[in-house]
Amino acid sequence: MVDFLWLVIAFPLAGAVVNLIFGRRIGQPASGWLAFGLVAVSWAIAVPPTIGFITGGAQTETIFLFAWIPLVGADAALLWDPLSALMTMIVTGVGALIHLYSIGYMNRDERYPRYFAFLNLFIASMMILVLAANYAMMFIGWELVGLSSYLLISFWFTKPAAAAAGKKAFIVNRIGDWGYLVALMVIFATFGTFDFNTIFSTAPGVLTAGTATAITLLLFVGAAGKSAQLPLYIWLPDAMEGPTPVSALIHAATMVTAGVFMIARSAVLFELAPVSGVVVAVVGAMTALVAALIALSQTDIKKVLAYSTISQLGYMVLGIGVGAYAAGVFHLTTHAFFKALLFLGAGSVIHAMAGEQDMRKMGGLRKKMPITFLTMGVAWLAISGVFPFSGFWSKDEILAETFARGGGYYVLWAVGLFVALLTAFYMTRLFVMTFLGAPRWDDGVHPHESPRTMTIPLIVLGFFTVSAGIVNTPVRLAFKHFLEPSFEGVVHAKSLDLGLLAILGTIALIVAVIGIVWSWRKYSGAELPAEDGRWWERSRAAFGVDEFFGRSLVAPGARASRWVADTMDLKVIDGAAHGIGGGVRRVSEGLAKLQTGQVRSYAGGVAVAGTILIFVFLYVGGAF
Amino acid sequence: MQNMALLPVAFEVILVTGAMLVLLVAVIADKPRKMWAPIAGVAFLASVVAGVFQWRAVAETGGGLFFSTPGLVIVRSPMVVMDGLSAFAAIVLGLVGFVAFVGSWDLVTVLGKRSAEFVALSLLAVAGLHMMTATPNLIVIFIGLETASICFYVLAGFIRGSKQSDESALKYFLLGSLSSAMFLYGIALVFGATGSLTIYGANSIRDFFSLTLITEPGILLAGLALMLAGLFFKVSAAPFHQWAPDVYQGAPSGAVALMAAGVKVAGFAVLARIFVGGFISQIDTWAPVMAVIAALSMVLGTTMALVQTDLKRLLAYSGVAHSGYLLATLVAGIDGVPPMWFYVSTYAFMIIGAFTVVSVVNGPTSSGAPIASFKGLAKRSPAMGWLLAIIMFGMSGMPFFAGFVGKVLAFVVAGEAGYLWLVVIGTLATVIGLAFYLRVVATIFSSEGDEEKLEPSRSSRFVVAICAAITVLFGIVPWPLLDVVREALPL
Amino acid sequence: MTLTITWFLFLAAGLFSIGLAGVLIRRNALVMFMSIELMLNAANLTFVAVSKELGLIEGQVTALFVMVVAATEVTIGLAIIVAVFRTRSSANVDELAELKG
Amino acid sequence: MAEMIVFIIFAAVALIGAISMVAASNPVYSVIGLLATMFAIAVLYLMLDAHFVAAIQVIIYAGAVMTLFLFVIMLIGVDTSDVYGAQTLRQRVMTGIVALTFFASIALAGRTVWITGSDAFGKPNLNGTAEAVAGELFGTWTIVFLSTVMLLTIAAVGTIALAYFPQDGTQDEVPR
Repeated sequence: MVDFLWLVIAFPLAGAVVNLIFGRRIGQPASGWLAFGLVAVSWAIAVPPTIGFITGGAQTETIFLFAWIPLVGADAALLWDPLSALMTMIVTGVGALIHLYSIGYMNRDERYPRYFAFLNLFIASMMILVLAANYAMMFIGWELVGLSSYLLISFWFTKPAAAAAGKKAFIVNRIGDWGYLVALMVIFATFGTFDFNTIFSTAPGVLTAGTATAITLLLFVGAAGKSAQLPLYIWLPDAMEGPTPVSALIHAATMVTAGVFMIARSAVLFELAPVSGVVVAVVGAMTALVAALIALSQTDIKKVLAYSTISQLGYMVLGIGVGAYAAGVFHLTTHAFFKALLFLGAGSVIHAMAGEQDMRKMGGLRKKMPITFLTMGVAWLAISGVFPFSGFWSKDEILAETFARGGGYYVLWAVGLFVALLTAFYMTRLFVMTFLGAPRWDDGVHPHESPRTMTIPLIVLGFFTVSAGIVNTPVRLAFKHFLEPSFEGVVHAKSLDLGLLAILGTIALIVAVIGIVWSWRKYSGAELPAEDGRWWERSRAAFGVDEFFGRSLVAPGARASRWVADTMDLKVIDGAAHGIGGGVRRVSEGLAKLQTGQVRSYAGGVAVAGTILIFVFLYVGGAF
Repeated sequence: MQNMALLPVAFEVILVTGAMLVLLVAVIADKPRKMWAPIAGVAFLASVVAGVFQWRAVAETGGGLFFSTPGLVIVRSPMVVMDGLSAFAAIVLGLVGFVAFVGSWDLVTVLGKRSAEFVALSLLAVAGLHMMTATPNLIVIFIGLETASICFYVLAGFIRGSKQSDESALKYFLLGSLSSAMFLYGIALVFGATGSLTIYGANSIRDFFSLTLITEPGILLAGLALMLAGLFFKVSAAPFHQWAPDVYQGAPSGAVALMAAGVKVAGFAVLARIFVGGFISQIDTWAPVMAVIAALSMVLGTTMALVQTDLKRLLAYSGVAHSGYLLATLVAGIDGVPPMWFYVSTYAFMIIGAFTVVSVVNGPTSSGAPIASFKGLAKRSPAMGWLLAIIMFGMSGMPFFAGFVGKVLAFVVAGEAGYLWLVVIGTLATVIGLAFYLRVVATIFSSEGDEEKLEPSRSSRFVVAICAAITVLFGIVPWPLLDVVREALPL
Repeated sequence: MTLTITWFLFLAAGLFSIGLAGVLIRRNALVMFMSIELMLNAANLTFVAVSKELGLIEGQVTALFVMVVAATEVTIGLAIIVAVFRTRSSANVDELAELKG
Repeated sequence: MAEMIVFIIFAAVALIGAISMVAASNPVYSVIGLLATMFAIAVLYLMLDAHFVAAIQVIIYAGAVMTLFLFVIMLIGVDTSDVYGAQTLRQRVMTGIVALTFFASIALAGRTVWITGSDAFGKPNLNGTAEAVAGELFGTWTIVFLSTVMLLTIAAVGTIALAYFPQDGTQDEVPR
């Protein structure tokens, strides 16, 4: 059955091609159904081999497809193990639901087939990334994912904000990709191959701590770009300019987890680099904290969810940083369900409110949209960490494993706990402002429940949101065992006894409840409380982090970041120089001045360079 | 052996015959233009066939053959050599010539009667380019180089009465002659230092290095430096690149493709022949210099391409960067030759395709191609827009396109040769380079711009489709070509 | 002081350098071009001198081929210069700077 | 010693001719300077026993090429705008530095030994008569000699393409 696994990639890819070329002829709903069908079939193909892992009957396998660049050990081959099986299930499963949802949501969009082509392309790229058996192929998936995400974010490219957001995502990811690329170079220089099996089996013998640290930190730069970690997260909130199902699929459930997945895949290397582990954990915790603080004050419903995604990604990275890979991946799984649900619910609300995204103009939607209200209610409780919803179990496990490391990790645990409080607070704020209280709608808005193609995915996801936690309770660690073959040779954090776990769990639950109650009391009144004062304002402005890192990180100087953005900007092409900022612009312009158009100066260049060449040769050749 | 008498020079003979026929027909026939296309097309394709036969002959004899006079295998001072490098160069150059010629057919139709000269010069230029690669004799290399270069000077200035075209021709001519003179002086110095003009054979440069221990190789080094300077100029590696953007921009769009692609292929084949084949014992001297030039080309080409507003200039600067990647392969010595071949032969078709699109959009006689004129190309002519986008992706080194495989191979061999810093710079340049390639792609798909439909001619559609197909094909299934280029080594 | 071949070679190097200077400093395309011819002559002198020293006639044959190349270059070069003169009424290369950047 | 004197005289002529070519403001004088250099080089060829090459040097360069130059100068008019003052001092100094540095680099390279060539083959007495050159030219170098057909064709074809303006103007395209 594993032999047909390549179809999981091929089907969505074929769908993308067909929709791209014949989409217009296929017509409006049909092209959407086609795309959905292909992804659903992909999912169905992957189900039986996955069940093999659950029952314990299957083995980790490498499926060789064809030679690509044999010289560097980069073949088209698939690695099928529990980790990739899980990711395949999430990507194709959630992906299929979101396709279904989009059929209704994108209804009457002018470029309907194009949208589904991109969506299919994204699924195919993601599957290449997930199933890759070597770093080179993974990189290809990585790049394709970036490309399709860029296409989808700026899908409504006539909206300037969408075009700009696409650009920003592209640029920031480019920084991450650079880290990844250099990591690939170092890996190849060290191991002479890109193949996972070879690398992971030989790594403990070959790798020195220094090289391992270098590789893993560079990989983490890549992961931070894709998984929106501090400071590279700044693209994600802007990416909400894309259609809402895209936000749900890409920027909540799947693509942003690619970084987490990549670190989990490279767990063997991270185990050899304890320093990197600390860095990863600290960055994760800080990301969770900063993003949660920003999420507190946002009024745009999608922005709240975006920052909450970043915050939850921070949790995952924290988990992986402390060596709790299974816990990190577990949170990834549950988060995929409830965050996709939240986004789709938000999309349903926005759909109902005729495009209104400001929560201050919502309220009282409970009666009008009962299904959306119920399903989102479930997701709200899950993300807030309320027992026994899925979010409680996965978040708790990460916190517990962090606690178990002891020492300085107590601080990280405390941070995580505080973030849990904040999460409960801002999610309750979102929920209450949207669904409860008195309606604050604009005139002429008539909310209504969404069509069935949109509500069915909500219900399905709602079911998993409630139940997914059961697979990995401290009492019964089925999920962890399931993943064990993927983390062979990785030292697990020492297991905690149930009593301590119960205490930690109770603390987390109490904190969550405090957050919920506090927030409920604050926002459920007839009037919205005024959110002013320095803290709120700073938070609303994202603490200027975006601006700060935009200025200091993308390149030395904010103009450089804008420069890359603007080189992509069509408006600037006419006067190209206008868009190019920062040092590079000056360098390029200085160089362009050398390009005077004067023959004699060119001849001078040739003569001088030739003379220098002679001297260099004489020097290098030892004739001095 | 008897039937192989003319084989080593068959490529040149076929093309020169074709050129003569074209000129003859131009004088004699009534409506000659109809006959040039078949003559030149057949000549190019026949030259490719000759290349294939050469390839097979080399494979059969299991090595190279030297020739001085047809039919006579002469070991002392051979003038013609037939080996994997020259045979593969014949195949690639023949195809490049054919594709570029078909792509320039729009220009030929516009030129009127005078186009006979254009066709003949195209044929002779390709013959000269191959002559460079199929000889171990430095002077014959020089003659071949000049044959091709002089043709290109004329082609650059072919549009009479156009100031840009004239300017481009004069710049190319003055600077090209200067660099040729430097190249020639380099040969003279090498001749002085080693007493030999030929790489193989008796009393050859290779013999000299194996028999003589030179303690004070000052003149030899100076000669090498000047030869390198001349060749760097021809392949437009920084800092010898300044002519390229001006010349490409000014020259008629229909004629640039051959200039850009042919010179790169032949130039790098010659670099491999001379430096990897002849001066391999001096590799410790020239490889570091080449690496520095490679890095300089990548960085300069990329940064300059970022600010261009003209697609032809942009392509010229990106060509500088590509020269950098190509030079990065050669620093690895003989291991670098197969990657070099893979890279340059795929790149040649990408650049032909790109310039053919330019010729379609801005007209075959145009000088300059503002990027703004490509706005909404995908709407005006979906075929051209998409294919140009594919070619841009190919050049930028996106995975699944030929440029990616070429770059990976280049970085691998350079890394294995110990130039890790070069690899880091190269990847950085590649990543930055994406920006300007994607800018072009974004322009193609922008919604603004002319609404007027473009009706590309059948010939240009064919050429661009072929080039894009090669870009994709060798990006996805590179190994057949990789297997072939493994044999395309200098002796 | 006896006349060794080195004298000739230094003379050739000197002539080449003067030619280089001419290319760099003159604005008249014709004179630039003459300077390039001078450089080719200097290379030729080197070939002939070396051929004398080593007793290899290749050097002299080479000189002949270089002359053929140079002659071709001259015809084409002068044709280009004439063509430029027709459109611009000047052979001053400093006025040729439309293409730049 | 006599050889030395001859060499010095003609080397001086060559150098002076070359310098005057570069320095003369009037291109006609430049041609004359170059002509002197060409003749001097021909004499040096004779000293190097390259009789045939010397003859060709006089015929082709002095006879044909320089006449062609002169002809074109007359055709396009003597342009005397290119006088000394036209170049800035900076340009002149820079040019001088570049040329001197280039010379210095070659001199540095060859300061000890120019010719390390193959003494193994001895030093046969070389006599570059027409016969000797022809023997080589039509022996080993036949194929190269034949290949010059390309160059000559290009010369003819290229000149027509660039500079032949038909009277009726029908063949000329309108540049876009």
